[in-house]
Amino acid sequence: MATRKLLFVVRALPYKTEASRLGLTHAISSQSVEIYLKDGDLVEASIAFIGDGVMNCLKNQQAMKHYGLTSIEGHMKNTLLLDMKVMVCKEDLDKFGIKEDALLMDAEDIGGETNTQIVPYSEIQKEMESVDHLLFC
Amino acid sequence: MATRKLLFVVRALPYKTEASRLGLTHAISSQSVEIYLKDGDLVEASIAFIGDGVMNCLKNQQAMKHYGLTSIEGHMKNTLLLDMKVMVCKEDLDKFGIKEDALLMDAEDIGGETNTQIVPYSEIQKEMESVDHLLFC
Amino acid sequence: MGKLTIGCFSSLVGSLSLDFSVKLAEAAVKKGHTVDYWMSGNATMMSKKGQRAFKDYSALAKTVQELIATGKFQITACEACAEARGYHKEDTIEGARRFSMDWYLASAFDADRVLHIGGD
Amino acid sequence: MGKLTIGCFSSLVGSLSLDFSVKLAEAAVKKGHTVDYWMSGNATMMSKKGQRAFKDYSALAKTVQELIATGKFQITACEACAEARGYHKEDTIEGARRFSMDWYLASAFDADRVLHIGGD
Amino acid sequence: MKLGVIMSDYRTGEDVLKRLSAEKLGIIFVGNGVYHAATKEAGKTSSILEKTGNLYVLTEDLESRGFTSANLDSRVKAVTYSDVVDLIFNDYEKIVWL
Amino acid sequence: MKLGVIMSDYRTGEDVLKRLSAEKLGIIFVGNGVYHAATKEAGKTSSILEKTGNLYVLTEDLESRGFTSANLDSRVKAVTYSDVVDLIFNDYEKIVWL
Repeated sequence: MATRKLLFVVRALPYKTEASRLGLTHAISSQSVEIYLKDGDLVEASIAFIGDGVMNCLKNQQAMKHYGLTSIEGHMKNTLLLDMKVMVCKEDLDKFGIKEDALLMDAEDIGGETNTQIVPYSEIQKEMESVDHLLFC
Repeated sequence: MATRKLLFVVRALPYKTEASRLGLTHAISSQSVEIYLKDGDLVEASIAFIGDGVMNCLKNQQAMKHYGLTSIEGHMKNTLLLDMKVMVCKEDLDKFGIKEDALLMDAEDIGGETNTQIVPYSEIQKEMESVDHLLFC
Repeated sequence: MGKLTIGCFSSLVGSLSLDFSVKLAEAAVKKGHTVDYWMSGNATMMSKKGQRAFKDYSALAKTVQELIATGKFQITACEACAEARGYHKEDTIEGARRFSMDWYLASAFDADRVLHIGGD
Repeated sequence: MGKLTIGCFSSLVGSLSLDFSVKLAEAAVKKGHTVDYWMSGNATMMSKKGQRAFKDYSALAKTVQELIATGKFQITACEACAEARGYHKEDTIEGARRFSMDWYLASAFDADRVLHIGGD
Repeated sequence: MKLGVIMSDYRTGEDVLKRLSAEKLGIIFVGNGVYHAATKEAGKTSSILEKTGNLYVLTEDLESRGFTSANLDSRVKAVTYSDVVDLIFNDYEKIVWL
Repeated sequence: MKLGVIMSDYRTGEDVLKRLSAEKLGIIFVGNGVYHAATKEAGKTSSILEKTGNLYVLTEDLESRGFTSANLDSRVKAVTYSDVVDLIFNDYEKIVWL
């Protein structure tokens, strides 16, 4: 019985590449990983947005309307619905002048109970130290 | 009877993307474009390297040895062999401290008679103004 | 009405640069212009038949087919770029052609505007 | 000897990031390590059968086949990413498998090191 | 020359753009280029916005990223794909993608 | 933690790298990251080279781009793929690709 912790650190802007999208979908897939593992073994994924990556967290992304494409916001909602830990770097939000009300903070409308956490970089650093593997995207 | 002039402006570093490689191979293909055109019509391509793009012009690129991959230098040689105008921005070379002896300046070893031209940016600007279409890569 | 030649070189499936170029072509054709579209490098991915439409990916095949049907839109893939990626003639979406690179430069000859999406 | 899990996400055919990851896997296997290799996003291009080797493109298929033959290298493509690009089961290079994304995370479970090439 | 620049990125291309000179210069922000038009860093707007008076941003790309015209710098005009076609054919002779 | 960073680019990632902190930090320049180790701009070396004393560059990628070890900043050690494998397994616990 063991748990391995992975931290996906999203540093890329959304949409230009698939980096942030694939980071989120892979993090979400941690929920079904047990089929490959022994009973009681777990993989736990958390997500941190830093640098330009905080732009992924803006709400009201209209990618579906304009491009028929699931928005990154939609994936982020799913991570919250699944009670994954989602952190956004406070210093980077401040740098861009982004206020909390511009961010996707919860998935209440689809029944989620977990909230996005706006945290200082030092907490993300601590998370980096505590996990087993780091996956930057 | 008409001639259309295209200028390929290479601003990307080599290898990470195919941008500079494809810019050069497409420029070279101007040599066989007549099969699609009326007698006497021509497409003339020239090439300018600016910004980070000047890194494409370094000689002794060992991409074939290490990766089995034609070097950008090899493509540049072909453009000189075909007497295409190849310009490299002097200010950008100076910025990176790159001297002429580090650059692929000619294709003499394969019978080429045209040389790479190290020119101030203002000449590249003039070339931009004189051509019909600009293709940045 | 004019002619626009678009060369898309290295845009990714999954990025929106490829989407931009196709939507721009669509808007141009709607206004009565003609568009030549050249797929080179990784953009040849768009020429591959049988792409499954997921909501997580832009599905451009349908738009491309509709554009071809207008008669004002020609789309051609770089043959070598396609072969290098394992896309053979029989893998190509209907109505798209394959030529060598000089097709693109020939298209630029009588184009009023050329948009070369060369790097990203 | 250890286990290295490499996830390659969006590297381009034509860039050298994909080459880097394959050459690194090769070096690791030569030293007796085992490597799990996960292709996702555009990296699934490497799983496509029938890629023609040109000198202008890195031809990784041969190296991948040799690595598979060592028994110390497993390579798997993200099924959805492949389908979205029109690569079906029968298009996949020999010895490569296709799974959903959880395969990658399961591989990370008992990996000593994980190298996630997530963006470029 | 009349030069239209389609700016598709936020972190690259600025060095090249800054040196371009044209009798008439227009910049159309698309893709991740829209961040130049819709964000500030440490309170400062992108210096690209000072390059010319002809600044446009593609509404579809702005909205896809969670912005609205309320986020736009007042110097930038929101346009649609249809407008971009007109800009390309009517306002500029040469078009560059950065 | 002991953190190995594989730096693959020249124009992006620096902001992220600068903030990383680790008990032991190593940087391996590969791909277009090699320009950090082999070039100067306006006479200045890349500030990344001041981040740690453990600096490596992949010889294969250096040479593919037309450089030799003669171009290297003296603080950077040239390594092969085989060496990178050893660095990954022996010297660092977590590996990050930038």
